[in-house]
Amino acid sequence: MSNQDTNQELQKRQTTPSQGELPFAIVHGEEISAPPEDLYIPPDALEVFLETFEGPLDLLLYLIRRQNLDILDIPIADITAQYMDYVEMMRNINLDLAAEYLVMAAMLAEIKSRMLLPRHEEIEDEDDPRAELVRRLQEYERFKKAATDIDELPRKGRDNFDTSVEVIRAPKIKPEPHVDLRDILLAFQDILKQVDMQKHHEIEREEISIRERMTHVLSKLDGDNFVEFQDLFTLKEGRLGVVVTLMAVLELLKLKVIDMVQAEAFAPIYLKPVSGLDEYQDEP
Amino acid sequence: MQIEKLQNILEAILISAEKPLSIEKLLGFFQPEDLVNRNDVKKALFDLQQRFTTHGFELIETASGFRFQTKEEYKQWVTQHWDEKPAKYSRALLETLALIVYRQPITRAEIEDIRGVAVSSHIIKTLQERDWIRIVGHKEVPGRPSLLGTTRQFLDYFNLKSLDEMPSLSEIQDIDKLYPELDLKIQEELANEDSDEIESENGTDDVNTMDDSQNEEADDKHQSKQD
Amino acid sequence: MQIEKLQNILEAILISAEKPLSIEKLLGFFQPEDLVNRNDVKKALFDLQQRFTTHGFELIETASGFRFQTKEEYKQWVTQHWDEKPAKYSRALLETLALIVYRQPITRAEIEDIRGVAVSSHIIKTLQERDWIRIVGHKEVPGRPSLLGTTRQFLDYFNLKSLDEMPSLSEIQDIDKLYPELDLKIQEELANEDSDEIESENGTDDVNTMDDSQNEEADDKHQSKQD
Repeated sequence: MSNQDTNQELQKRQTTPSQGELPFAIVHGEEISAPPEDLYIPPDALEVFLETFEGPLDLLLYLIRRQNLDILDIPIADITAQYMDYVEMMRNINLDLAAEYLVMAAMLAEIKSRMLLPRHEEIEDEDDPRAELVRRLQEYERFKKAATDIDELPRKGRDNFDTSVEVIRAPKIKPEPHVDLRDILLAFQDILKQVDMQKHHEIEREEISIRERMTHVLSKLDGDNFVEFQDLFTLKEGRLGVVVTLMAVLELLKLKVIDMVQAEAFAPIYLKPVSGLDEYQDEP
Repeated sequence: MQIEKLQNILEAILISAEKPLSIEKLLGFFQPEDLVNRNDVKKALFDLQQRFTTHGFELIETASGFRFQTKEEYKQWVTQHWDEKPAKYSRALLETLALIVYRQPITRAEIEDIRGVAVSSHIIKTLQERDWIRIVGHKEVPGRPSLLGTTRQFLDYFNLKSLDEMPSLSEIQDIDKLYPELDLKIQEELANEDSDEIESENGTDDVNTMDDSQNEEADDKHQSKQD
Repeated sequence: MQIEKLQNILEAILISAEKPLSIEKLLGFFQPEDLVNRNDVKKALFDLQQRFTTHGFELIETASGFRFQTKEEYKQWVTQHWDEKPAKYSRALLETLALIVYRQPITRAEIEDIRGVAVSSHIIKTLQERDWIRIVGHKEVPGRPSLLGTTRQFLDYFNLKSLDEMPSLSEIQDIDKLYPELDLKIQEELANEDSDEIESENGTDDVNTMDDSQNEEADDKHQSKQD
């Protein structure tokens, strides 16, 4: 679509202005058959130009600011006419015209018609028909400005850059998971519950000290050593300690984990792990 | 621990860090036997900031903590590390971001209302992927639309400690206050019969006259603002 | 160009560089109008090296050029950037450990029998590598399976003088009451006072409820640690 078509289209529209409208193209009493001055650009460029508007508010702001008009006191008829011309241009070059532009066109027409009504000065509270539009324009303009402000803030990757240095590292140590004593207790409690539900009292209350002593006894028997029965007892532990050790030894014997050897009556009693039996069979 | 040693350790940690580090995170680098407390770290960081004021890079504090970065005044040289130019953001994205920054929490519909156009999903997605905005809740209206707000990463990216450091929004003028003045002006003008020219220019009815006289006033106002 | 400015520019370039930069490469960052020559750069680099001798990182020259790097003496702190968060042990491992603690010496088959599922070799290996359990003997049954027991290191880790200090089974039943304070002495006292109640509680249907509250509490604790 050429510029000419656009002009014709504009012309056609201008010859039939609606009632009370000030046709923008009649300036100084003369009909102007061309689009506004800054639209004298090739259609391709025009498209790019029009696409730079972020919507009807942005376009309106542009029209107002271009003419150094006061946003609080917009000459609504002029601006409406100019706005309609731009919208028409967008349509003529087949620009995908967002519905918002048409909604705004309707709003402008409505304001304009209300402006035409005689103003009753005696009614004090009468709103300026433009008030809502002005409010929206101002509100939009604030954020348009804020967007520029944000863009001007120094930012990472454009104004400031991360540091990147060679790092001398220590050898990596993989940390071991932490366990609370509580975790073990809870785990055991769960087991107890499961067991309670299945087999009754397979695990009964048992003195853990005997269990520990069993391990202790076994660890003393660990390796190639024969251990004399008496060496397992520590007198410092007192009677209770001795009893615990004895019970641990008996339990181990019962479990066939250890074996007891006595060469003759009243000879020293030796203990050895069952696993070591074969190796020591030939010994006294 | 000696203050010089602490400073050097903090320097080494921060210069090799990939993210800003808070005082708490920095404290986590020390063992109890290092005998370093919060105040020591705070003081050392302050001294470090001073130490680098005359350097080519600086230690700054943003929302998530402290980080070293090159100074803006040397960007023309530093940028040459990379062939690509830094990303530029579209006006649509920046305006959407500005609304979320200053009006948070805000729904997408509210953003569209103020901007006067639909907000593309692409923009919201980009902002979310950059970790600049996030959904902070839902508005209790039909459809329960998401409420958007900014993140700490947004502040970090723009070198800000908090939203308070954002430039303030411009004021909105009240159109209603214009009335008395406006009426006076029109009467004056009519009395002075200055409007002849304008009327003949447009050759039409009162409405246009009024519009144009307002224009003149607007121009006056504008000039006086510039003075 | 002033030597201070040149130094700062070089600092900014080098601190943001991903690779070492030679003097030639550094010269490439400048425009003719910067009026910087090879000697200027050389001199500035030398001064920079001096400038950083007392810092937490230094400017060093390698075969391919100059680069900043953190100092060796601070590596123990710097390395912690890359510290992995310690993993958590699985429920299966903790149950296995609990059984070894309370039922030692115990064979793997016995553990499996009680837990009702196979015990993976991996779990036993992990516990052995941690030096918490070891093979204390062999049971004289077909296959002569290993008997597992806890070690001195296990007691040390949990600050126990002996396994006697582990809560008894009855105390375990009342574990809810004992926490959050895991003070064994308090446990003992409570256990003595409340032993009647424990038994009665044991028979109720509250098992699940109890479980949940414990889990929750455990989670809380875990979180607070991460903070």
